[in-house]
Parts: sequence; C-alpha cells; structure tokens
Amino acid sequence: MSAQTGSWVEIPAGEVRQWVADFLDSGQMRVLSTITGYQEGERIAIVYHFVHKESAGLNLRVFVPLSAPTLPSISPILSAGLLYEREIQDLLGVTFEGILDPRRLILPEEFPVGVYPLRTNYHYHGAEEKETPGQPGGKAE
Amino acid sequence: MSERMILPIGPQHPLLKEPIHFKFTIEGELIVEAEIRMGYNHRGIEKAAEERTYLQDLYLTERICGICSHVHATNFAQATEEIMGLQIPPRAAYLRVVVGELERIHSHLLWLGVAGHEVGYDTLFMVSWRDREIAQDLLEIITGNRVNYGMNTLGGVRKDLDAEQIDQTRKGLQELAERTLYYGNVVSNETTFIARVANVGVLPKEVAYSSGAVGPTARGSGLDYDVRKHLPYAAYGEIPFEVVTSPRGDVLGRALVRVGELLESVKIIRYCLDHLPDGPIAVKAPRKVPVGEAVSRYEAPRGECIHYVRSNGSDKPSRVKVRAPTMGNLASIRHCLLNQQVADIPIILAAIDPCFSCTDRTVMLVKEGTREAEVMGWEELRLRSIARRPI
Amino acid sequence: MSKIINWSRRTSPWIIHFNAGGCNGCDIELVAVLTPRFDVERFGVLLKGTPRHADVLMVTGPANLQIRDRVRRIYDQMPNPKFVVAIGACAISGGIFRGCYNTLGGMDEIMPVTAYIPGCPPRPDAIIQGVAALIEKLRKGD
Amino acid sequence: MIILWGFLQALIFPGFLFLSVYALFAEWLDRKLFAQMQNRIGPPLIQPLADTIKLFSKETIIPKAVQAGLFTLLPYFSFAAVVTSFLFVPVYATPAISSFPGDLVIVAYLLTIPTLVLSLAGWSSDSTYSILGGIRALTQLFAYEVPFFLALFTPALLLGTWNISEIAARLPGYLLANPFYFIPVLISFLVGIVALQGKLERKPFDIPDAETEIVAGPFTEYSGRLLAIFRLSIDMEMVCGASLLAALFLGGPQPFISWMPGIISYLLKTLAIIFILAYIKAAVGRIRIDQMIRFGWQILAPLSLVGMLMVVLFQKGGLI
Repeated sequence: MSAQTGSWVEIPAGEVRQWVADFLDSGQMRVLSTITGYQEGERIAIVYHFVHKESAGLNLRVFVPLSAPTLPSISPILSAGLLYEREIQDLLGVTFEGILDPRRLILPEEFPVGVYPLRTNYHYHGAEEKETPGQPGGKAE
Repeated sequence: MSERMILPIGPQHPLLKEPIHFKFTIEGELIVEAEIRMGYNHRGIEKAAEERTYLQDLYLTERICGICSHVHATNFAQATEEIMGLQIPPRAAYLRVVVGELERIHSHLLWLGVAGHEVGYDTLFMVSWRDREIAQDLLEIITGNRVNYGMNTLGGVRKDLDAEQIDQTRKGLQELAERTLYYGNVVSNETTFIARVANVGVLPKEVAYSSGAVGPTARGSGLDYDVRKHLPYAAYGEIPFEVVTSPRGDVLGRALVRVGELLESVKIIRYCLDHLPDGPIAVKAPRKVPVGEAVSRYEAPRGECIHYVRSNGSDKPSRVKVRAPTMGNLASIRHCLLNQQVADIPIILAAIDPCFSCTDRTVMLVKEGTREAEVMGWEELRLRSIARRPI
Repeated sequence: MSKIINWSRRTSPWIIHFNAGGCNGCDIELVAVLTPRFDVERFGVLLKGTPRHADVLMVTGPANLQIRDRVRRIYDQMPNPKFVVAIGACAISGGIFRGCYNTLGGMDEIMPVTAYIPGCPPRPDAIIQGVAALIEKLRKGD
Repeated sequence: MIILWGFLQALIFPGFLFLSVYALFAEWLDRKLFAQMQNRIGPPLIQPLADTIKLFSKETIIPKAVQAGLFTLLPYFSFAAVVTSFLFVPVYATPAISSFPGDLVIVAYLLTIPTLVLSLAGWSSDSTYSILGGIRALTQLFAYEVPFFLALFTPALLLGTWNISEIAARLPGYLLANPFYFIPVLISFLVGIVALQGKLERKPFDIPDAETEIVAGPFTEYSGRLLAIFRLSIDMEMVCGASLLAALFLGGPQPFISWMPGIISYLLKTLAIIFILAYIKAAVGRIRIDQMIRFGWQILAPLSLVGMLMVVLFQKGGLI
C-alpha cells in the first residue's frame, strides 16, 4: 500500500463519533478528504478518508447492516463531514443520527423517495428505453 | 431598509458558468443567510463507472470536469495502477507532471480572468484569457487536444514528447512566465481590484481546518497542505518546488497564492523538461484487475482531489468514489459569505474557484452487462455526437 | 423592410449561455470564444446575462432531471424569434453520459434545437462555425 | 418659415436625427475602443444600428408580475428627457437652437431623469434583481449628483451666467485672459468626467447593472422595443453628457483654430471626452456601492467644492 492510500482502521459503527473526536483532539488530523459509502452484500460500509499529519492516508471503516443503516453523524464535531454525509444519505440511504442538516443535497426534488442509486439493487435504464422522456429511469426492486 | 429579501442566484446567472443554486437572505446589501442546493449537474457518473470497464472509466472520469480533466484521469489511473501493482515508467511520470502543471497554469489563468470579471474588471479577464491560449496551445502540441487531453492510459501515458515539442514548450513557458509577473503586479497593485478583494470573504485558519478546505483556499488561509509535497505522486517526489501559502485568509490571499503557484508551475515544467528520463512511456496493463482497493490523491488546481477505487476481481470496478476539491471547499463558503455585501457574492464564490461539474458528478459505476465492452475514444464520441443515436 | 430586419438579426445575435449539467469543457471553450484570440464581438455577438435580452440560447451538457425545467423556463423567457444551439456531444445526444440515471438524451427532448455543434468539447473555431452556420440558415430565410 | 426652420432643426440637425446617429456612433466608438484596449478587434461600425433594429423587430415581453403601464411608459420618459436636454447644448455654433438664461439648471435636472426612471423601472419590474438595481441606482445618485452639479456650476459662477451657450462662447477667451482660472476649471472638469461616468452607470460605477451580481439590474425584465429605447437613451445620454462637458469646459463649438468649422471642433472635443470615458472603463474594475458613496463624498464632492471655492476666492477675495 502506498502512502497515498495509507492504513486502514475498522471500528464498530457506534464508536465513530468518539473515535473522530479523539483523533481531532490528538491534533494529528490534516484533513478529512471525504466519506465514501458502498454496499457489500447485506451490509453497507462507510469509509472516512483522513490525511494524517505524518503524511499518510488514514482510512476509518465501519459497517452498518443494510436493514438498519444508521450511525452517528460526525458533522456536529467536524463541519467538513456534513456535505459528505448528506451525499451518502441521498445516494445510499444511510441515516446519520444528529446530522446538522438532513435535507437532500444532490438528487433532484422529483426523484422518488426511498430509491437509492448507489445500492446494488438499483438498475437504471438508458435514455432510449425510457417510456416517457425525462422520468427517472431507475426503480428499486 | 431592514426588510429581508430572498436573492436567488442560479441555476442560471451570469455569475455562474455552471448551474448551482444559492439562496441568499439579504437585508439591504448585507447577507444574513446563505443556502446551497446542488445537483443541477449531477449526472450519476459514479454509478455509470461501475458498469464500464477500467479503460472506459478512464475516459469517463476525464469527462467529470472539462477544466481539470487530467486530474481525474490521472487520479483514476493511479488508483487502478496501485490495485494492479503496476509501476509506471519514470518518463511517463514526468510527462504526467508536465501535462498536470500546464493544466494548472491554464486553470489558474482562467480563474484570474473570472475573478477579474466578477469584480467588473473585464480587461483583466480578456488579457488573462488571451494568455491562457498560450497554455492551451502547449497542451494541444503535447497531447493533441485543448480540453479532455486523453493523455493517460493505465500503465503510463499515450504520447511522447519529441525535441521539437520540447523546444516549443520552452518558448511558450518563457512567454507565460513574463506574463505571470505582470499579473502578479496587477493583483497586488491595481487599486480597484485590491479594494474589492482585500479583507473580503475572510476565512480564518481554524475554520478552514475544521470545514475541510483544500488547495489554494486552504493555503490562502495559511494551511500548508499540498498533496504534491506531503503525499507525492507521479514524479513530484524528485522535483524541487515551494508550497505557496498566504496568511491573509481573504480573497486577495487566495489570489496571491494562485499567482505564486503559476510561477512554481513554470519552474516545475522547466525542471521536468531538463530532467526528462529516457525510456518507455507505458507498461502493459492487465485486463483483469485483482481484488483490492486503493485511494489516490492528486493536487488539482483547486485542491486535493481524491478517488477511491474498489475492485472485485472482474474487469469492472465495484465502486468508484470521486471527491472533487470544490466539495471540500463548499463547506467553508457559508462562513465566508455571512455578513458580507451582496456585491461581494461573486468574488467570494469565485475565490474557491468552484467547479460544480466535478462536485456534482457523484455516482460513477460502470454499466454492468447492458452493453458490450466498448472503448469510448475521441473518434467514437465524435461519431456518436454526429449520429445523434447511439451506434 | 423584412430584408433589413433579417440583416439586423444576422448581424446582431446576442447569446445567453446555459450549462445544463455539462462537464465545463464546452463552457470554457464557449467563453474562450469571447476572448481576444477569437473575439466574436466582431460578428456582433454579445454574451447577455438575462434570457430577456438574448436571441440565441447556447446550451451545453446532457440536461439532468433537476435542470430540465429550468432550461425550459429560460427558453420560455426569451422573446421571439429565438434559437437554440446545442454545444457538444452531451447536449446533442447525452454523449458519454447517455443512459445515466439522472440524465436525458440531449437537448431536443426539452426544446426545439436549431443547430448542433458536435465535439467533446468542440473547439472554439467549431463553435464560431456553428454560429456562422446558424446565421447562414437565417439568411436563407428561417 | 422660421417656425418650420426651427422645427427642422429640432428634428434633424442638430436635433433628434443627428443625436440618434451620433449616439449610435458613440456607442460603436466606445465598444471599439474598449475592445482595442483589451486586445480585441471589436464590433463593426454598423453594429449598434443592427442591434437597435433587431431589438425593435423582436417580441416585447411584458411579464405578468409588472405594473404594465409604468413598465411600458418609463423608457419613453427617459428617452424624451435626454432628447430635450440636447436641444440646449450648442453643437455647430453658439447659441444652441434653444437657449434661455437659466438653461444650465434645466439641463442638469433633465439629465437626472434617466436615473430616476431606472430606479422606477427597477421597482415596477417586480424582480429581485431589478429592485436591487433600482435601489442601487438611487443610492448612487446621491453620491455623484452633488459633485456633478457643483462641477457644472463652477464655470457658471466664474462667468456669472447660467446660460450654456454663453459659457461656451465666453470661457476660452476668459481663461486665456486670466490663466490662473485654469486650475479650478481643470479640477471641475475632472470631477465632471468622473461623475459623468457614474451618471452613465459605467465602470467603475456600473453598480446598478452589475452583471455578475444582479444580472442586468433594472433592465433584467426588459426586452425588445422597450430595451432598445432604453439602450438608445443611454447612448444619447452619453453624447449629451459629453457635449455638456465640452460646452461648459472646452468651449463647445468654439474652434481652436479660426478657420475650423464649429461642428468639427464640437466633434473633436466630444470624441476626446468619449475616449477618456472608454479609457476609464477599460482600466478599472467595479467598486462596491459603499465604496462608491465614500468616494463620492470624500473625494469628488470636496474636490468640486475646492474648485468652486477657488473661483469665489479668486474673484471676490481679490487674492490675485
């Protein structure tokens, strides 16, 4: 693994906020690069990509079950997390408890509620297969 | 005039070349609240990337953004190469740096022009865009394209530099360096310009830190994070250069950082041309990618750009995550905007050099099974665009 | 009289630019068209900020769902006679983003398009040529 | 016969028709110079005419939300005020085709009307950008109007007359006879030019229609014919302002060399002023409204007062 990728840490979902708070207190964080979410079978992984002051990436990974995708939000302690959490909330349907601003960020207003494009059961159709142009092509199975 | 008004800006507004929506609550000329609504540019690229092969994704990522196309393509290539365990030849690494720094020059000149335009200084806009054409010409000489260069491939680069091209590049750089000094002079001396940027949109160092600001926005507030220095990629580890920072924290600070970086970029390219190693420009990449995951960071003109690629062992990635620098800087912008004048909205927004097509892109997954593996190159894209219907 | 009016329309096409979810590549090339190297003001082209003043809507990008109504509204706000020019592969057919869940397949699903300028992105020269072609079309009488 | 002659003068030369043609030419010159200073080629000579004809031939949209009557009437109002004011300014010879002892005051007030119309247009448009633009136009009025008036009144005070034509006829000779008056007249001339730039809403004072902030300000909702009339009246205002400054400070149609026809002398002087206006436009950025107010009251107004004070002191105080 290169320095750019850096090391990986895995902790239970419930401890995320405490872990980030400790990391902040240690003064070793350079920046929170982003938060990634992806689905892996019956669970969703959330990865927090940090840069450590010692000049290496630091990736914190937590898993939440697909059936109850909730974890504490880090936005109250680190405002950089807010937009990334809202994005994941839009696209993967993960609920962040205590998020400062839970509104939709990226998907259009008319996009169906409860449909999350990044989940693996979401398939979309090309424009040519759409019956009415302009309707959201995707459906959850 | 204590009556509150809502001032919507966007999605169509002369200030923005790209669609995004801001809702400002103003009292007279003072901003008391600012809200952002994105998604006007959301195309679902991350989902699309999951359903295309790695090589197709390289060209798809290149089209996340037309200004920093090399950024995303290189970034994706780096992440994929790391999963594959490929080591690109040194010459390829240097060539990536050359194109990347030329792109930075073109992007910063573009920014300077836009910033001039936002404060109504159209002459600066025209002049800096005139000189940007020099950088565009160099990019065209080296890569063959003005935008979306198509320079990268998995395992290296696609085009080599010959002696004549190096010569032309040197000449162009000479001109760019002279012009940059002139801009440095304008930015730090022109009275009306200074009046509009000094002490405007102040972002204190602590706020820049906690809101995750990157690139010139962070460096203009005194944070010295530069991926090229701290997590070097391509050939940056071997190239001497300075990280430009400014402690000012206002729009002027960000402008000074960008002008300083223009000069550094010229130096970097010159060093690369002088020390260009011999050898091949690419190694062969396997079609299948082993199981794995990698994070790749790149110092884009606007700041740190990060790609996360996850492979499940097939010829298509199972997850591609892109975080463009503007997304990191957006969080800081609310702080900059509050209690400022309406007249300062344009320059404050422009000061982070927003690039919403990068930011909104989001879901990049490659299309699974619905289409044959197809490489979308320039030719085919052109063909498609002319044919009107997919071929 | 109609000849004079037709001439004036050819000589003074004011444009408004709208990015309907494009990648920016076409947009910077469109702006580059205004700058010293290409300078389209010599053909009477001016970039306007409000649709009410414009004659030609230069639109880029594949038009995603969220922006569809906004594009339409801008088109409706323009006074007649008005023209639409689709710039770049995305605005023509959806381009590389065709089939993505959030995009449409080109501008002509939203409004009538008069001219298409292909390329990803088209060079500034190509954009000027596209506008010239539009003007030529006008000369022959709509 | 005399009535018909006067009518023709008012309508054709040097009245309405001449003003229209010269205004279109001035717009072209302004844009061309601006383009040249930015290293561009710029529009062809016929461009402003084509723009105007095209706008006249286009659909004129009157949005539902506006007060239709006021919205439609306002451009004509501004247009009429500017055309009327031009009749008092000497063009090819002094006196102008219409002239009476206090016409300087009338012209100064007539030239204020377009700004008031702008702010009303902003209010009647019922769009946030327009309203903001209207407020800004009105706010800005307070910053440049006083220095502008004071600057205009300096030569009047010097010569003891409120008649534009008389000032134009007498000022050059008076200055040559009493050269130390060059200083106050020069100061007021410079103040007049800068204030005129503000009056015409040009850079660095194009705050009411700042494109990147509030789209086109009060003009945002205007289209077609109404927009054309607005544009034309702004071009004409530029010509009127330049002519007024030329008449008050440079002697208007008074030739430099005795054989030169008055009209040539007038054109040379106004073109020089338009050139200066274009140069300022190209060389600076836009300032903020608060900076504009501060500039108007802390620099322009005191300067114009200094000019005026010098005249008073020189004349009445017997310092010289």
